[in-house]
Amino acid sequence: MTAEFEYTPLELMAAAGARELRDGEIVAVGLGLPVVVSFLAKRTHAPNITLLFELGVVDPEPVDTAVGLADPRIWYRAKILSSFVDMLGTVLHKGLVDVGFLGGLEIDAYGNLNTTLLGDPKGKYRHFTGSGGANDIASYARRTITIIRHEARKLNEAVAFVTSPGYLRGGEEREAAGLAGGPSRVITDKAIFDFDPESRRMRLVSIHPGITQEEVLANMNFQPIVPDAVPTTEPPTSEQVRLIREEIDPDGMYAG
Amino acid sequence: MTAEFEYTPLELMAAAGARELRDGEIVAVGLGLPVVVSFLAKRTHAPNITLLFELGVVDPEPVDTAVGLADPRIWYRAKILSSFVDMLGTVLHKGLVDVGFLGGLEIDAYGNLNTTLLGDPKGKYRHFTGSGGANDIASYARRTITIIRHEARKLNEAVAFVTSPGYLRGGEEREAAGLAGGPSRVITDKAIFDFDPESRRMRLVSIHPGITQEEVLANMNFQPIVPDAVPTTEPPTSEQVRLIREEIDPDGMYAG
Amino acid sequence: MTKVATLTDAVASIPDGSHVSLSGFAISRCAMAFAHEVIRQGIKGLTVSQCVTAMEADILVGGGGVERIISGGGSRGRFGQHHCINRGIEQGTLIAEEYSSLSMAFRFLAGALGLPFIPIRSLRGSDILKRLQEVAPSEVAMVDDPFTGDDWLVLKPVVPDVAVIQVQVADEEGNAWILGPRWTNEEQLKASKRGIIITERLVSTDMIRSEPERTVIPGFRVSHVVHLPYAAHPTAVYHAYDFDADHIKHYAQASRTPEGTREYLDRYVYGTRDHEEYLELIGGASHLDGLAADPALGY
Amino acid sequence: MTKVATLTDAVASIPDGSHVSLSGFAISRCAMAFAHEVIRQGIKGLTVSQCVTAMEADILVGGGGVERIISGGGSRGRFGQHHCINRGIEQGTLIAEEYSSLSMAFRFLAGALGLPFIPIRSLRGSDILKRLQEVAPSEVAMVDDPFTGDDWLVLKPVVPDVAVIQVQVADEEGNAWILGPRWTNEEQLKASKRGIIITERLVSTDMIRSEPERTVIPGFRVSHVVHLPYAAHPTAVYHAYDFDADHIKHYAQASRTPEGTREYLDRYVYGTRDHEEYLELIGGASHLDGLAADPALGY
Repeated sequence: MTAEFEYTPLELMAAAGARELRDGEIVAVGLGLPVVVSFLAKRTHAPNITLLFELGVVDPEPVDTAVGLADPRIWYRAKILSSFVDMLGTVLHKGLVDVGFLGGLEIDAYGNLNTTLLGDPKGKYRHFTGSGGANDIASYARRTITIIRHEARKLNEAVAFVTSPGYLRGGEEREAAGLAGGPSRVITDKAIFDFDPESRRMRLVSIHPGITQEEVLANMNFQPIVPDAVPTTEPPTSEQVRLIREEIDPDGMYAG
Repeated sequence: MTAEFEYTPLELMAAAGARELRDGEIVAVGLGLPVVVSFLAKRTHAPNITLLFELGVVDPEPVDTAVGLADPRIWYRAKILSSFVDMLGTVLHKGLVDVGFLGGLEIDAYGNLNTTLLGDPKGKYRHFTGSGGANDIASYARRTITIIRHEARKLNEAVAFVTSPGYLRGGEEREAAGLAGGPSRVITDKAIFDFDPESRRMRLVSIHPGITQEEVLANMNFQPIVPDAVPTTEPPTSEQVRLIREEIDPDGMYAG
Repeated sequence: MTKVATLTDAVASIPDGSHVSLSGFAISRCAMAFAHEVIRQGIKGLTVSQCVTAMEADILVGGGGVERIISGGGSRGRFGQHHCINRGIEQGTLIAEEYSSLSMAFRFLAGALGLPFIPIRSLRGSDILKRLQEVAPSEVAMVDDPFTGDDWLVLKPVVPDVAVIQVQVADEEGNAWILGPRWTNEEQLKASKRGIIITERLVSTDMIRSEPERTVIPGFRVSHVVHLPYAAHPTAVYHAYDFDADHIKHYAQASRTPEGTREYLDRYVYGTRDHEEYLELIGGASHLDGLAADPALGY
Repeated sequence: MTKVATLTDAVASIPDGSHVSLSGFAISRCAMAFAHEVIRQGIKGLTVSQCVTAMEADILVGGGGVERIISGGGSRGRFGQHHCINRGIEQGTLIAEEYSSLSMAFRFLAGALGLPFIPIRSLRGSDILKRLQEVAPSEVAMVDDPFTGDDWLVLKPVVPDVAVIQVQVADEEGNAWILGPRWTNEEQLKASKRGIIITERLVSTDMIRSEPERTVIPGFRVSHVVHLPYAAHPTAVYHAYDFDADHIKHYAQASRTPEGTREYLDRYVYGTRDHEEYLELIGGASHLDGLAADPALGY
């Protein structure tokens, strides 16, 4: 099957993310591309997924593009407007979140994410956003999907600060720390990764159409596990692209 | 000062209870006479007391007599309708309840209350209501007031089952159990008691008009501390009686 | 996704031996029609939990299907004690784990939040705690506060198999509102593995979306939505109908003895095929109209 | 009892060195007018807590009155980072106790419920926890679950001196409603020793009594009620007014440097005597009318 129409890298990523969601799942969503991913899944193969936003918003139907979770545009026509304790306590901490979406300043070879600082935290450094709900979601969503730009400075052997734990330094370290679940997919604008079940090191799953394996590896500061044969990422369908452009993100704010 | 009008024992008890409440206090109320007591205080010297009902009701203004806390008649025109966690958790357990009202099958010489069973819990016995919020209120309201009928079977040296702890077996036992506050007054239809600050044994404070000390003691299964001079309980004022009969309990369901 | 189901099917989803958490409080919002159908279907060995015991728990015990009750105690207020529950406890046929209101509320809250344990200041020094240490030693423990060194009683969370919540308003997904005080219903539902909602009114999801601050029951926790008006009769549903005082007195009198209880069940539960027949038997529409709530008063 | 007060008096009730918990989340329901007045009155040495950092915390830090911030992190979303907070952390002039959203929510909840500690599964294995063990070693500990033997991280409750909550609707006693998601505002208020309510609309207590299920702020916890429309400008108040994107961008740009922050404060805070003068300065009624929320959309 070949895609005979134009699509952007973000549209490809959105479609790849949507394929990771199964109908009926409970999904913790952050703003940005995960919103497009989730609504795309909901409008295609997974009409019964439940979307949670950490501040206390369930299954909204936004008609305008929001600037953040604190923007009432993203709350429009929600089924529930409640609280952090309700979303992250009675759903996430209770163990009911199937999938959480994460992003960050950088991710490392074992899926640990940094949203807190760059530089040397003992010396000169720049401080950024910190955790919000990311650490919570990373700690016990059944699986997490990270969407991140494919740039070497964002893909490092070890992050400067573990805001949201992945598999820590690999092997059984995550379980030993008392954490459940764990990273399942990393989706960049060049490739998709999962994690080796033994070593828990990041592993190349597929490479996006038009990208070479050399481009993927040259833009990473660590060496992922590379299987002998790496398939090409399935492109979005024309219907997926239409939904994104016409209905989900008509202003192109998230996936433009 | 003499009262030149008729009043019932329950009206006297209601007035005596109301005198125990100070303006601005937060009061945990059960159904029955405590409702009359609290509204009487609120309409006279303590307009700013806050009334809490454990199931999640704050400051209602009932216009019809209720059969219990679960009767919507007692919720009418509440300022808050919420939950047990809200009332007993964020107010009582947080340490904000000044006064709690209690009642029971029997009370003992150290203010322990039984609302659970009569007879021998190891053998033949009758089971009754259990705790509800009574144990919680008894455990950490700053002070509790018990209203109980003055009958020997209800006033015992030790109760068959400690549902709601008073001073346990006296002295420092209550503090040693990790409990705050404690019983401050017991109001019967014959007398008012408090608790000796050292021994924590029940102590006669005043005897109601027309009742003799012999009648008080003859109808108790234990000997309270009796000071040399025991004053007569102050009777209700005519205005208090009018408020009870005309406005607070016109059907005479609670204080009739 | 619609979860609208018949009461029969919703009840049939509950296996023998389940732990069922019930929404009633004394004489309000009791899942009566649900309890009747459980008795008709002969479901056995149930554990029942609720913050304050209520009429649906009492009749379930009277029907013989309850093995254990976990509650903070309770009565029907001026309508007297729960005779079936008390008789079961006195005769040793019903295991009672008795707490206080707050300790039940905290146990449900801990269940809802996925907490492994929750500290509480209640129960210390009481015979309630002594008895729990005999009846349910695995549910209570002491822990040192790591910040102060004080010792604290901690309670285990309650995680029922299913919460059965009688509400005023729900949509077909199970998103629901509770009018009036919610006692511990929100915590019970969120502590449970799933929920069954019995609703007086079935509304559109658009209606739910119009006041989303009121949605205390999330549809994604619900397996069945049963639309069944007057399902709480003879107990009250705020802003729907008042309690039926005469019928409650009738039950109170009947349930004083095992024989009376049996006669009541024969007539009102086994003697009716379903809730519709029950409503006809207790007087039908004209009787129910007399119970309808005054819109201003809510009862 | 009326607690209606001027903003000046409400702010003057806060001593230097207080712990103030703030209601904002990024760019919504931030207590901006309150923060401005704190800066005008020169209150110093504050500890500020909030679940997700927001604009009123950032400007308070920019104003120099904040010594310590306790939060789950945060930014202004597409309007960028909180520059004053981040600069303070980077330069070591601001002590930051950084948690996650849920760990802050649980700390406020524990404070609200009078719990001595609360167990949580978050933070384990992260550098957030490592840093907290350096910055705030007295706030985190490990406890063995007495029921399973598992080890659990426990957090200490947060008990602020005062919560400052920006709401849409309150009465003169401080009973208040929050429209839209409440993030952790209810827990913050109930954890605190007292509350200051800043309200867009002041309504009668009869109105509060008409929908008592909505009262999430109990008046008996509140010391001051300040009726001050547009008190959250330039941030959004759901169902009242939208955020002022241009003004937020202006602040975002100004706050990139200490000099720019100083200029912003000189013009908008020190340069105005009170909130009324501030509103005139940013464009007065005609500008504010353009921000008024669409009743159907809420923004």
